[in-house]
Amino acid sequence: MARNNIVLGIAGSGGDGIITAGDLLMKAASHDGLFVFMMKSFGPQIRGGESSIRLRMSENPVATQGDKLDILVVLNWKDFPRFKLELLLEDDVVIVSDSADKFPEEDIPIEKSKMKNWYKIPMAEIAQESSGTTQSKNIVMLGIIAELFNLPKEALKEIIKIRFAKKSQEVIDSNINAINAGQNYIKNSFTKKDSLEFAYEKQTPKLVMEGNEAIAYGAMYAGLDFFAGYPITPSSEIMQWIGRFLPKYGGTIIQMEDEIASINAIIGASFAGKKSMTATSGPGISLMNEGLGLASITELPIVVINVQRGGPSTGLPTKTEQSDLMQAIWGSHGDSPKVVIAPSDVEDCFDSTVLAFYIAEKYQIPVIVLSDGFIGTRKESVDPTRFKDEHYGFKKTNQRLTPTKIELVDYKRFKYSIDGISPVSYPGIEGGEHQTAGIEHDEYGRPSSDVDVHRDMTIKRHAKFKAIKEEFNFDRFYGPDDAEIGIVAWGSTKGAVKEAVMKANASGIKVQAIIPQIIYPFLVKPFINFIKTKKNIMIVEMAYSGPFAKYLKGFIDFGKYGVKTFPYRIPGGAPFTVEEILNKIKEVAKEK
Amino acid sequence: MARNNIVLGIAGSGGDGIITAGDLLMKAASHDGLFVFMMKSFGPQIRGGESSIRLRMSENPVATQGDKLDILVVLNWKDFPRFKLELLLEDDVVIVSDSADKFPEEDIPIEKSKMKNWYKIPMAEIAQESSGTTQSKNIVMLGIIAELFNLPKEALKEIIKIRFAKKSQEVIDSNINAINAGQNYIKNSFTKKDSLEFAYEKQTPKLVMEGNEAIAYGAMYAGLDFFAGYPITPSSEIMQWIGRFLPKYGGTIIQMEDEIASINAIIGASFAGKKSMTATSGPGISLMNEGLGLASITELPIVVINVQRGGPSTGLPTKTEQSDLMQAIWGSHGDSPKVVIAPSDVEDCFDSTVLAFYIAEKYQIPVIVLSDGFIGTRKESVDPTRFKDEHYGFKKTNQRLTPTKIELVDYKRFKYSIDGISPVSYPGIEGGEHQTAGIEHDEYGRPSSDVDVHRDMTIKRHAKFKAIKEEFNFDRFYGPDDAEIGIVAWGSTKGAVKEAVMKANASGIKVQAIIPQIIYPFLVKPFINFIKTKKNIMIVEMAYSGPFAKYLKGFIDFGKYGVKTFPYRIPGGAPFTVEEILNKIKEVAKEK
Amino acid sequence: MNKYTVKDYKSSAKPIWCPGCGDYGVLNSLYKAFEQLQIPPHKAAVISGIGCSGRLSGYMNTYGFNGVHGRVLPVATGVKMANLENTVIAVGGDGDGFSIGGGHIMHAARKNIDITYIVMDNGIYGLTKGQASPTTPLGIPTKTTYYGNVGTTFNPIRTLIAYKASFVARIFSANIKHSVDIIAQAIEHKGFSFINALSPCVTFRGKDQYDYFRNKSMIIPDDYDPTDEVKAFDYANNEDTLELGIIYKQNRPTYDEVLDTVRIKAKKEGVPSKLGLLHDFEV
Amino acid sequence: MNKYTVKDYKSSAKPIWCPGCGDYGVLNSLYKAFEQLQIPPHKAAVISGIGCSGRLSGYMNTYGFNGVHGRVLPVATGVKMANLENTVIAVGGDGDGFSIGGGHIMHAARKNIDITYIVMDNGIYGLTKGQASPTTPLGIPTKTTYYGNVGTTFNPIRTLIAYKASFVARIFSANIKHSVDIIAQAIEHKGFSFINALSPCVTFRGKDQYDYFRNKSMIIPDDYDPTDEVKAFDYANNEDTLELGIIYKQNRPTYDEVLDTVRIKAKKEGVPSKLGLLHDFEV
Ligand SMILES: Cc1ncc(C[n+]2csc(CCOP(=O)(O)OP(=O)(O)O)c2C)c(N)n1
Ligand SMILES: Cc1ncc(C[n+]2csc(CCOP(=O)(O)OP(=O)(O)O)c2C)c(N)n1
Ligand code: SF4
Ligand code: SF4
Ligand SMILES: [Mg+2]
Ligand SMILES: [Mg+2]
Repeated sequence: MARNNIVLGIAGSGGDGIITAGDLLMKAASHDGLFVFMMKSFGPQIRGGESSIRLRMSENPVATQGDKLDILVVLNWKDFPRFKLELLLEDDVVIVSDSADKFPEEDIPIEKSKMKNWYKIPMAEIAQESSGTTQSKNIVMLGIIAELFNLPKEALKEIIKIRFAKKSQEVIDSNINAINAGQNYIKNSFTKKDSLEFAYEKQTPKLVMEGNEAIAYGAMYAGLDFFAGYPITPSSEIMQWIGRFLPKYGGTIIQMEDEIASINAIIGASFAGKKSMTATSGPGISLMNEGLGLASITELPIVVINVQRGGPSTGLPTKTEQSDLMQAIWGSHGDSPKVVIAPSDVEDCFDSTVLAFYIAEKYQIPVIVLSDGFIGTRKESVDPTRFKDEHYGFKKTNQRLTPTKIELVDYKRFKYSIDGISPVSYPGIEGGEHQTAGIEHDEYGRPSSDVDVHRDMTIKRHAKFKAIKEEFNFDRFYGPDDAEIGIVAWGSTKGAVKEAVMKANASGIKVQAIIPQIIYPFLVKPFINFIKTKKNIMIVEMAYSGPFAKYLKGFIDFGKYGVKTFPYRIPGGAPFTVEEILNKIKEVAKEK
Repeated sequence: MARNNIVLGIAGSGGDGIITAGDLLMKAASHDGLFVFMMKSFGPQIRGGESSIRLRMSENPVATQGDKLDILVVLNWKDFPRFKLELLLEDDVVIVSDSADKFPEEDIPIEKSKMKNWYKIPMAEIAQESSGTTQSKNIVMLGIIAELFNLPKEALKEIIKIRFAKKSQEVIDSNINAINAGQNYIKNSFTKKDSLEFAYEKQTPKLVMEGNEAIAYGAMYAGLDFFAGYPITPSSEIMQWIGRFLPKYGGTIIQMEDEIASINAIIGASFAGKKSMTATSGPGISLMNEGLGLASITELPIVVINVQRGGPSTGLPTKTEQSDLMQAIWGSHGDSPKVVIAPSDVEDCFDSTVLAFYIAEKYQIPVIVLSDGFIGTRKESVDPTRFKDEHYGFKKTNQRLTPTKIELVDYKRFKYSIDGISPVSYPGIEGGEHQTAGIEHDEYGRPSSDVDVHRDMTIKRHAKFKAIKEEFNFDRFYGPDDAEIGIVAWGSTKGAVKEAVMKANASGIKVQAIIPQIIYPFLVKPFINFIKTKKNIMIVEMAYSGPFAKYLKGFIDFGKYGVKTFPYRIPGGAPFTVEEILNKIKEVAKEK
Repeated sequence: MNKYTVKDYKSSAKPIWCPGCGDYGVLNSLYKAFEQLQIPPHKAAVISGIGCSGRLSGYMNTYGFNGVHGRVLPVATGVKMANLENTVIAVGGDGDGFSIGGGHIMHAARKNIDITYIVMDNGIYGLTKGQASPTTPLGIPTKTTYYGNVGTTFNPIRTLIAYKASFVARIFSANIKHSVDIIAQAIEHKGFSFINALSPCVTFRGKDQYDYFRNKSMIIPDDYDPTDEVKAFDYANNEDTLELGIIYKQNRPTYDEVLDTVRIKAKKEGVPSKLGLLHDFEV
Repeated sequence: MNKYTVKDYKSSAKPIWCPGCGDYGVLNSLYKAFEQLQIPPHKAAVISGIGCSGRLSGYMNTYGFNGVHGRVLPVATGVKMANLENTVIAVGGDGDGFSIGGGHIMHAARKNIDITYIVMDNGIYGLTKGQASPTTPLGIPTKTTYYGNVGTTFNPIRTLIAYKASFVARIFSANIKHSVDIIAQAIEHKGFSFINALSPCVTFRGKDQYDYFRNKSMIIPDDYDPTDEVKAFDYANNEDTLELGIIYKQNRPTYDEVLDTVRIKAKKEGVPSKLGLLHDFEV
C-alpha cells in the first residue's frame, strides 16, 4: 500500500540516541522536500530516562502530528509505557523492535490485535558486527526502517554528511556504514510481510523550524533591539537563539536574575526608545504580572512571550496546555489593558511576533504572545516565501509616534486622544523630558490622585482597544460559510480542529471553524457575523476549567443569537487528536 | 428641621487636625449610641497637604456614607477643591468656615445657590483667645458645630476625657475649654439662620471598626496562628492590628521582605499545620500569583486578603476600586482553583474572613478575601452580637481533615476522592511523612509527568468546587422577589445598591438586588433562580472594563433566560452614590 | 544502638540525577548527618527549590516540600516558625538560591531563622539544560551565553558573612565524610546555617568540574578561628582556594527567641479572651 | 560659564516631603552634582522606586521613571543598556532597595552596570507611614513591630562590598557640600556606583535621627585607601561610626564593555541579512 503521508514513532531510553535518529530522518525528509511535523517527548531525567519522537512526513502540508502511528519503532520496551497516551497506534501499525530487547508482556499497553505486523530485528547485533559497538544501533535502525518502508534513504546519507561535516571523515563513514548495514540486513535476509510503503515525489528542500525559533526569528525580523530574560522550559530556546544572533546586529541581550527583573528591564529599555521583548512560561508570567501592569499604565510598548506549559505552579514543565489565557488578559491587578495574540502553528509564531511588535509600538501597549509547549518545541516545515518583506514589511517599519517640535512645546506625554495614542519621547530628545509613572498621573505624567484624572486616564488607556478593533479583522476560517455547526478554538488546537473540520465536511457534516489570532481585545463584530450563521457552536480548548469558553461568553450573548454552545475542554498533557474532535463534531451534529 | 440622620464633611489641610476632630466627633456619636459611618481622604503628602473626613450619624443603621453633605466645615478653603468629587453638597447645605481663611473665589467648585447658609466664624481667633494658640482651632470648631446643630455635645467631652486619659489633666482641660469656647461663641454671640437640627435618642454605646480591623479580628477569632506580610496601603492596618494582638496568644507574625516571601511563608506554615494568612493590596497580589498557584496544587489552606485600591500598577493607592476581581480568579497561571469571597461592609469583613478560614481549612484550598479601600479604611458601627459564637462557632472549630491510623498505612497525601478532599498530615505526625510539590504529582505526592495523572489530579482539584457549590447558597437579597428588575453587584458597592433599591421600591419601581458573598466558584443554581424571575438585570461594578459583568456572563447565558443585561461600570476613585444607581435603575425601568 | 539508620531516611523514590552528578554526594551526606543526629523522620522537613538539586527533598523519607523556583527560604521560614520542634532543612541550586532567590537570603540570615540552608552549587542551571548562573565562571560559553559568560562571579561565602549569617560553611560533595560532619554541625547550630556545597554538574559543566573543585579546595586547618568576620571575609576570597569547612560562625539570638520576648511583652499588657478583644473597638 | 544651572534640573513640581525630611538634601545635592558635571537634562534619566524617596525623580527636569516598588535597578539596567549615552541615576528608599528590591542589587553590582544608585536610608518605611525596614535598629517600636523591632540590622556597605560593587560610598543628606562631591564622583565612575544616603525621616523616626546621624558619622580621612576590599569591609562595621565618603572603589570592565566584546565575537562569525538568517533553518 503506497502512501504519501506516514506517521512514525520511536521510543526508547535517552541513551539510545532516539532524538538524534529522529532528527536525522526528519532532516532527510526535508531534504527531499517533504513536509514534516516532529514532536519530541522526554521523561523528567536530564540524562537517560525515557524519550520518544514522533515524525509525520508527507508530500502535502500537514497540520498535525497525525493521530496514530503507522510505524512504531521501539529500542527499549520498558520506556514505551510512559508514552502510551502520546503514541497511539493505528490498527494496522507496523512495529519494529530490537530482538535483543526483552518484551515485558504484562506492562505493555498494546492490544494484541495491533501486534500482527511486528518485526523483531537484531539491531544491536547488526550494529556490533558492522561497527564494533552497539552505540550505532540508532543509525542502523534508520537504515532498517528506511529500507523497509522506502523512507528517504539517499537523503539520509546526504544529511549525515552535512551534519557531521565538521567532525572527521571517519565519523561520517561509520555512520553511513551503519545505515548501509541496516539497509543490507533488510535487503538480504528479511522477508517483508506488511504492505506499508512510503512513496513520494521529491520537491525542493524545505526549511524546518520550531515555534520557539520562529518567535525568535520573528522578533529579530521585526527589529528587536533589546531582550532580557530568564530561562524556563519550554521557552528557553527563544532566548538562546536570540543570544546567538542578536549581538551580530549590535542588539543587547541580558540574562536577568529573574522574571521580575526581566520585565522591568525591558520596560526600561522601551522607555529608552528600544523595541524590547522577553520570553517565559507560566510561572514567569505569574511573576511578571506586576510589570505588565506597569507597562500598561506607563503606556510603554513591550512584547512578552508566554510559551504555555501544564499548570498550575511548576506543574508539567515539558507538556502543553492552554490554561494561561485568562491570566494573560486579567493577571495584573487593576484595569490594565494589554493585547493578547495567539499563534496557532510554527509559521504563525513568526507572524504573531511580528504583529505583536507592530501593535505594541503603534498602540504603546504591552502585547502578550500566547504560544505553548506544543507549538514551541515541535519541528515543522515552513514556507520560506512567508518571510518576504511584502508580507511583513509594513508592520516592521512602523514606528512609535514621537512628538513633533510643536508638540514638544509644553509637552504632554499622556495627552488625551481619541485612539488613546499620545506621542512619546525618550531620553535623548531635547524638550521631551517628562516623568512617566506607575502611579496614576495627569497628561504631563505628574502623579495625581484626583478621581477625575483617574477616570479620564482609564478611559484613554482603554480607547486603544476600540482603535485596535477597528484596524483588525478575523481572517482564519476553515470550512464552508453556510455550515450550521461552528467551532471556535485558539492557538495550538488549530491543527487538529482544521483537519477534523476537513474530514467532517468530506464525510458530509458541514462545519466551519474560526481561529482568532488576536484574542484580546476581542473582535466582537466579525465574531457575531460568524455566529449569526450558526446554530451550534463547539468551543474547543485544552484547559479543564474552560477559560476560553467563559471568556467568549463574557463578550457574546450566544443565547441572544439562538446559538447553543458546546464547550469541549480537557486538561493538557498531550495535544488533541483529530479523532477526538471529529467525534465531538459528530455528537454536536446530532443535536437539534 | 429636626433630623435623625445627618452627613457632615470637614476639609482642610493636614496640619489643621481635621482627622482628630472627625475622630472625636465620631466617637462621641458612638458613645451616644448613634450609628456612624466615617471616611477619611488624604492627598499624597505624608504631612500637611489636604485632608478631609465625612461623617454620617444616624439613629438607625446606615449602609452608605450618604451622597451629599448636610454640613460642610472648611478649615482651609484652598484644600477643598481636591475633594470636589468626594464631598458633594446638598442644595440646602450649611457651610461653616473660619472667617480668617480667605475664600479664593474663582477656584472653589461650589454653586452660588448652595452658599445661602454660610457661617464664617472666627475659629482661629476664638482658639487664640481661649487657649493662647490657634492650634486648638479644630476642637473649637467641634464646640461650634456641636452647639449649632445639636451634635453630641456632652459625649464629646466624655470622649476627650477617655482619649486623653493617659496624658495630663491639663491636656484634658484645655481641650474641654476649647469645646466650651466654641459652644459659648454660638450661645452668646451668634444668630442661627438655618433650620438644621440633629435630634436623636441616646442608645447603648456602639462598637466602631474599620474593615481592616474587622478582618484582623475575624482572623484571630477564626484561630489564626501565623501571619506573614509586607506593608501596603490600604491594607497595612490588618498586619498592624494582628501584630499587636496575635503575640498575646502565642501566635507568630513576621514582616517578610516582600509579598512573594510572605505568601511562601504562609504556605510553609500551613504545610506545618497552622492556620495562616497574609494581607496585601493589588500590587502585592500581582506578586503573589505564583504562590497562589503553589497553594492550589499543593492543596494547602491559606487565606489571602486583598484590600483593593485603584489600579493599574501603583495606581491610586489611597482610593478604592473593584478592578482585581478577575485577577483573584485567574491571576495565577495554569488551572489553579482557588476560592474568592467578597465582604460588602465592615461587619461582613469579619464574617468573610471567618468563612475564608472555614473554607480554606475544610477544602484545602487558597481563599482570597477581596475587600477594598472603601470598606477597609472607613469606620462603621457594628453590632456586637454579631460576634457571638452561635453564629461563627461551627466555622471556627472546623479543622482540616487529618489521616486516621489506617490511612497512615501506605499514606496517600493526595488520595483521589469525590469532593477532592484528602486527609493531610503535617510534620510531627509519625507515618504521615510525604512530599508535597508544586510540580504535578501522583496520589503519594511524587512528581509525575504522566498525562493521565495530570488529568486525574486536575479533575480532583476542581472537584472541590462542586462540593463548595453544594454546601453554600446565596443569602443576600434586597427588595421584593417578584421585581422584574434585578441588580447584581458585589463587595463594597452593596451599600449604595441597597439604599438605592430601597428608595426605588419606595418610589414604586420594583427592584431586587443580589449581592453574592462567595464570588468564585460561582453558585450558578441559586443565581439562575434569581434571574428566572427577572427581565432586566443591572450589573453594577467599579471597574471600567466591566470584569464582573464578563465574569457573570461566562457562567450564565442570560439570553437563554430572556434576560437583558445592563452593565453599569465606572472607574474607581470615589464610592458610588445612591443617586447614581437610582438614576440608572430609573433608566432601566424605562426599558421594555 | 541507633534507632534510625540511613535507610529510614530514604524515600521509595530512586534518584534520577545523571550518573556522576554531585548531588548524590550531598544526599548521602545528608542521610548520614540525619543518622548521626538521630533526627526522627516525622519531625524533619526538607524544603526544596526547583532545579536538579531541588529533587533532593523527594528522596528523603521525611516531610518534604518541593516548592517553586527561588522561594525555598520563605517556605522554610514559615515551616520553622510555625513549629519550632521540627528540624528544617532548605536545599536548592545556585540559580534557585543566588539568582531568582537572591533577595531572600539576607533576610533569613539577618533574622537568624533557625534552619540549615544547603546550596548545591554547580555554577550552571542543570535542570533547564545548561544556562549561566551567578556562579558560572566568566568567559565560559553556556546556552544563554553563546559567546562566553559575562558578569563577574558571585561570591556566596563573602556575601553571607556580610549578611551576618551566623554559620557559614563550604563542603565538596565528593568528600562525604567531611560533608557529614559539617552538615551535622550546621543542623545543630542554633540559628541560620548556610552551606555552599560544591556539587559538580557532569552533564553541563563536564567531568572536569570534579577536578577543578578537587584541585582548588582544601580543608580548613584546625587552628582557624571562624569567629572573626573580617578575617573570615578575607579568607573567603574564592580566588586562590575554596576552603572547606566552617568559615564563619557566631552565636546570637535566633528569631524565635526574639519573638518570644515579644510575646512576653504582649502578654504583660493583658490577654483577653478573643471576644474580649472587642474592647479594642469600644469608643 | 555653565550652560546648565541648578534651575535647569528642577521640574515644575514642588516637593511634597514633610518639612525637614532628609530627602530635600539629597535632591539638592543631586541638582548641584548635575550642574557640576553639566549633564544635559535630556540625556539623563532618573529612575525611582516607590517610597517617599521615590518621589525624587518627579522633581528632576530630566527624563524620569517612577516605577513599582523595589524594581528600580532592573528598570535602570534596561534604560542604561538600551542607550549608553544616557546618564542613569537610580534612587529609592531602604525598604525599596534592601527589602523588596534586595535581590536585584547583587546582580547589578556584579555585572557592573554603569549606573549610580542612591538609597535614601531612613531606617523606616516613610510612605506607608512607619513600618520597620531592614535598617531599622533592633528594639525600636514601629507600626509593624508594636513591641519593638526584631531582626538584626542590615549592613548595606559591607554587603555591597561583598557583591563586588565597584564604587561604594555613604553620604549624609544634611552635608550637602560633601554629598555633591561624592555624587559627582559616583556618576563619573565607570561602573556600578552605590551610595547609601543617610536621610532622616523626621515624621516616623523623629528629629532625633538627625542628631544620631550627625553624632555617629564622620568624614573619611584623606589618607584612607578605598581600593582594598578587606580593609573596606573592616572599616564599614557600622557600629562605632558611619563613615562618610568613598569606602570602596575598584576599576573593572563594565557590563556594556564586556557585551561589546561579545558583539565583536558574534560579528566575526558573519552578519547575514535578516532574511539571510533563515539559513539557520535549512537542513
Ligand atoms: C519562576 C521560574 N522561573 C524559571 C524556572 C525554570 N527553572 C527551573 S530550575 C532553573 C534553574 C536551575 O538551576 P539551579 O538552581 O542552579 O539548579 P540545578 O539544576 O543546577 O541544580 C530554572 C531557571 C522556573 N521553574 N520557575
Ligand atoms: C509591591 C508593593 N508592595 C508594597 C508597596 C507599599 N509600599 C510603598 S512604599 C513602601 C516602603 C517605603 O519605604 P522605603 O523604601 O524605605 O521608602 P521611604 O518612604 O522611607 O523613602 C511600601 C511597603 C507597594 N507600593 N508595592
Ligand atoms: S544535569 Fe547536572 S545537575 Fe542535573 S542531574 Fe545531571 S549532572 Fe546533576
Ligand atoms: S514621612 Fe519621613 S521620609 Fe516621608 S516625607 Fe516625611 S520625613 Fe520624609
Ligand atoms: Mg545549578
Ligand atoms: Mg525608608
